[in-house]
Amino acid sequence: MIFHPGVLALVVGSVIVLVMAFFSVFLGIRIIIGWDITKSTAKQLILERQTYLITTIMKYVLGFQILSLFLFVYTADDIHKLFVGAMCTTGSLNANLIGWTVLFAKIVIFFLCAVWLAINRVDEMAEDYPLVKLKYKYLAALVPVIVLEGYWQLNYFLGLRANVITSCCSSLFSDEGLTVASSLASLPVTAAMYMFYGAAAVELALLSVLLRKGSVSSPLRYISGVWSLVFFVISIASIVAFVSIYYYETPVHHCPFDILQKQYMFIGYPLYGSLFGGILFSLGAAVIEKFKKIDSIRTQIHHTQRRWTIMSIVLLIVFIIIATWPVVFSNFRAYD
Amino acid sequence: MLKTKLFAAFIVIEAAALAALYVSSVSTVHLKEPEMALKGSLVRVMKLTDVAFWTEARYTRHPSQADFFTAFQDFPMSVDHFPAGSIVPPSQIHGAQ
Amino acid sequence: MLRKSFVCALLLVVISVTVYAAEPHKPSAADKCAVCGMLVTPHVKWLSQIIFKDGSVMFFDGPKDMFKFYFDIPKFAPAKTQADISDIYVTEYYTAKPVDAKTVVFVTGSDVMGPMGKEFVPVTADKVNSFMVDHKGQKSLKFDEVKVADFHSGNMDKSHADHKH
Amino acid sequence: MRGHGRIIEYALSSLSRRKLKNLSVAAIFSILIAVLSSILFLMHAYKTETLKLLDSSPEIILQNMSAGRHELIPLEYISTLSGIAGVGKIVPRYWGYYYDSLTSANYTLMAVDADDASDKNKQDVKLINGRIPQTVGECAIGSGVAAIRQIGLNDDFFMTLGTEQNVNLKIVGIFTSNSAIVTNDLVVLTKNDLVKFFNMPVDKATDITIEVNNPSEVTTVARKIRRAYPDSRPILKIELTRTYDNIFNWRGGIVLTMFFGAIAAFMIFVWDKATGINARERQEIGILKAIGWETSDVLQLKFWEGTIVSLSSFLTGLILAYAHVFYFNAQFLAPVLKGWSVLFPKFQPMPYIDLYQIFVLFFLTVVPYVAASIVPSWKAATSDPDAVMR
Amino acid sequence: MDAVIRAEDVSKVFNAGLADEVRAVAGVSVEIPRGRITVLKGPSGSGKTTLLGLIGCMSRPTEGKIIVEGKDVAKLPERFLTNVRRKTFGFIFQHFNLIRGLTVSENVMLPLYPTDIDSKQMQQRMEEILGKLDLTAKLNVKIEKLSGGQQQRAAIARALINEPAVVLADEPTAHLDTKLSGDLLNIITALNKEGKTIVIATHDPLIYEKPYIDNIIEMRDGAVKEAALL
Repeated sequence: MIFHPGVLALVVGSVIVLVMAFFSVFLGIRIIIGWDITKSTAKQLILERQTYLITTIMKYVLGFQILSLFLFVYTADDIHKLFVGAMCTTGSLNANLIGWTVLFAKIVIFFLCAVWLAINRVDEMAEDYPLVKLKYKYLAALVPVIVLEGYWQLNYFLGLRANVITSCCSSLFSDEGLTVASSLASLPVTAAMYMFYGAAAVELALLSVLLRKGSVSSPLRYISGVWSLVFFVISIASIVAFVSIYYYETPVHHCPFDILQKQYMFIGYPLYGSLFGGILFSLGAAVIEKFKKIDSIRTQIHHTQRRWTIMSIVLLIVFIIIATWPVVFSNFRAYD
Repeated sequence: MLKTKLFAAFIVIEAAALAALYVSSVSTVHLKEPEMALKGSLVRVMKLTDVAFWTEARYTRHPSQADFFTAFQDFPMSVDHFPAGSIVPPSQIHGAQ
Repeated sequence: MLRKSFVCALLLVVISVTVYAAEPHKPSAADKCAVCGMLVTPHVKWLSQIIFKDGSVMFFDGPKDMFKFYFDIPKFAPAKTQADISDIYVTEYYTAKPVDAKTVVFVTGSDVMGPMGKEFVPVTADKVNSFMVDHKGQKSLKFDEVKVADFHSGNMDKSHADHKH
Repeated sequence: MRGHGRIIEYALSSLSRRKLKNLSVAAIFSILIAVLSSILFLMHAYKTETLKLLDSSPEIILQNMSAGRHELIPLEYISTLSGIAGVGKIVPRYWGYYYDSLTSANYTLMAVDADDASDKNKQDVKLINGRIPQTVGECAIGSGVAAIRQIGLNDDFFMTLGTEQNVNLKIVGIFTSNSAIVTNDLVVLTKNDLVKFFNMPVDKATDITIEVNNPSEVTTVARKIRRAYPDSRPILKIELTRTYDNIFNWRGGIVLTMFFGAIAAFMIFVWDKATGINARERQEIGILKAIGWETSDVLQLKFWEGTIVSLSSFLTGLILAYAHVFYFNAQFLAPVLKGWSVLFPKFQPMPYIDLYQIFVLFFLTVVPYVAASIVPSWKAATSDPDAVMR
Repeated sequence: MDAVIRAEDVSKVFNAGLADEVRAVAGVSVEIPRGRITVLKGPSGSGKTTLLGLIGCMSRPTEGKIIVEGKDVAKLPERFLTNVRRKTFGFIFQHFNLIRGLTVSENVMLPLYPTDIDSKQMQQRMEEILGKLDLTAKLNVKIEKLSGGQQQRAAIARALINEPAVVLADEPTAHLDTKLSGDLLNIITALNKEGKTIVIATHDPLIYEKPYIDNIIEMRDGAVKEAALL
């Protein structure tokens, strides 16, 4: 266990999130059982009011989750010096088996919470709350993931052993062969570039077609949703493979986190911000497609989808520009 | 919107004060770089390897060079071991010869 | 004592006059590798440089890039040729000090990574054996023995897998 | 979106109508944040300065081990060590501890070798009033030692371990107090005095420092030393700094944990304050709902109330903490840090600030605060709009 | 007849299923004609305030339908009910229900705070209404500094700020003397002339005996005893 203020903050944060999530699921299950929109009983009124509480809690959970994602990355960066051979955040995450799992879990939870809020938003647009049971079932399914993430995170921190000086001899020898690898396996630069720009073109094309088609519902929505996830993975792989090295101007440093730091002008924030935002909006637009068959929210969904698709296109274009900028303008050459 | 403006002003002042403190900290660090360099050279030429924060026992003065496993290092009841015993002080018997 | 240093100084003058040896330059924070564009100051332990007879200097972030430049000067500096070079310095591995590239041996295939991955590690001749053992070196080459082919041998493959061409 | 500004305005006036309650919450919250951030600021400043300074310490310190315990190291090792490729200067160190029963303090005794050419540049040390001792019978002391013994330049300094082992030294130098972080408890004397005082054998030193020209070669050198002398313990600089990094994190973590009770108590206090809204407040929310505010509008109002309190407390707390740590030398925290050290260095910490610390603080204070106020806000927001008509 | 609001067989039960179950309104059907002044008359406890709350979308009926501008709102979730309420109704409460510590102008603008309306426009509306009600001089005075009559007028101003089609008043004269009650009625009739539909719940004869009151619904024990459209 590394006893570090950042670690403490993360553990405290995940306990808070867990308590809130459990509480909202508890309320959610009561709503699933007792909900009847056609009745005006006092009980129904109480349930209706509890939906506000759950929505509020979920918004905070999402907010905390985003903060905790950042805090996790920062903390991993702050403690990398404690491990032999760890040169940056990547090294800390490699320091034991579940470092990366925790990070991925945090990202997955971020998307899941955001999708829940998207569904919730659509649901609240209709006077008959058509999705109420569905969204609380989804919520109940979300909680195990949050529990798992908290458990993994705790295990990750408990499993960390700083390579400090020990009594009989220095750590160097007791740890031989256990050194932390700092680099990530990465794709070859050229291949990654083709893949990235190809995938980006497909993504943008899909979104523009959907924007053009307007209110026509189409299986293309689902395809674009799935493709967004594919594009997300490709984008992350590309950041590791070539965007990072052009920003660092070093062909061997693939760390996807260092770009969040001051010496790179904090460029990582707009880079990841636009990517996550863009993917989120296109994913959200795809998820709510399914609910178009419900009459009371159809037109609302059309408007929402249109807005989100535009947001998604704008954000993804920003992302692609930021990712491409150093490739075009830096005088660094990866190799010729 | 008077209250909002007052509050915004308050926050802005506080934020500005913090920013000023931050700037002053950065500039102090910058100004004291020569002093730090002197300290660094002191450490280098005197071959110092530890800081003098905790001097109550030999295992705390040079944590990097202590043998922690020694039984009853300096005081049999030194339960809070490292880096300094902030909770239980050594008994007076130990202190007075 | 005085006499001895006087002789030394005289010798130094004589040497510098005869071979026009220029002192190795110190890179500034803005100096970049002439081959790959990386800043060189973060990697001073690998710094290599080519000094031309007109006094200009090219910095590299490792002997590998220096050789790339050396073998393909028309590509990187069309106005110059190998004949214009006055001195080549590399940073010796064990002393971390600049030495004349002609006086050291370059070891390939070792587990010592430079800023650009696998490197031609410059080691003084007497330390080569020790280096080969400690760092699993494969080949040791004098300056004149380094060939373009060495970039493409299996020793350097990592950099190829990683970077675009 | 336009509504937000007006809801903030209303939140402010609603807060100001209950000045006493809200100011007390904000004050307690500010103090709590100030305490926590003082801890983090101080730890970070100490840590950064320590790590920066130790960066100048030798690459390798070689200790001799005997039966698992630290032993004096034979000087004959040096010739073998200098044969290892990549090794630079090798210098033996002579040092030890002296418990001064007069002041109940531990001093660290350290030798300079006036005859050794490699020790010559010790005379160039700048952060000292006076000079480094040059001949037998002289010493230089840290400012902490000078203060606790109430002695100054040219005074006599007497240490004894019994009738045979004692020295009487003349103080020729006192390290300046801004170097106290490394020199506070030092007594620097000549090698001959130290060897005589501790009755050390002439062919041994306390340990040996080794410089390595190329940092990437340090591990290989250490491994070779280990092979040559299996009972030796090479301590690398990187391990030293790593250990210190961990010590300060650990220390900060422990103190934070100790204060976590305070955070929890405060959150309960907040919960209680927020749940127990009085009749007038309930009436107000009822009116708001009756005249057309929706539940989510009231939730927004509550959100802004919480944000206003926590944001202003957070900023105030940070300012207080900064002033406390960097202008008032962390006076309130020193006892916690000090433990039972008699000689605690008095110096102005260098104001190293890391924005990461502030982010951690935010997570430790504002996040629990916000979480604690969700349910009470919701309770208030869902009161019946027609309640005001009954 | 053009009815703004139609209540059909509306019941409201408090504490349903408990020992202290109260049927405040039981099977009431009423119509509120557009552009008229309607009075809900009856002794205290007759259910008129509850009925006023129901037709004003303050709460939902336990049973029955309430049709506001052609839309049944009886089953609407609170979120949408509030939306209907803030677009359609202005309320004048028995106890004024002004928020102490706020100025007159703030109190009046309060209903518009959470809406999307432009702040300037809001300010403009407030000044206009307060001008009409002769309160311009008191704009920045704390509400508790005002006299009873002024407070009543401020409460009316607040009810009008969202430009409602229907103004609902619950015992508006309960805390006013005869002269002030007269002033209030003058204001109300003036509003009526501007085309606003007005519903007053009261047991004050000073109101329902006025000749221009043209629709009186008399309630007793939660039911309509007599409805007379004059």
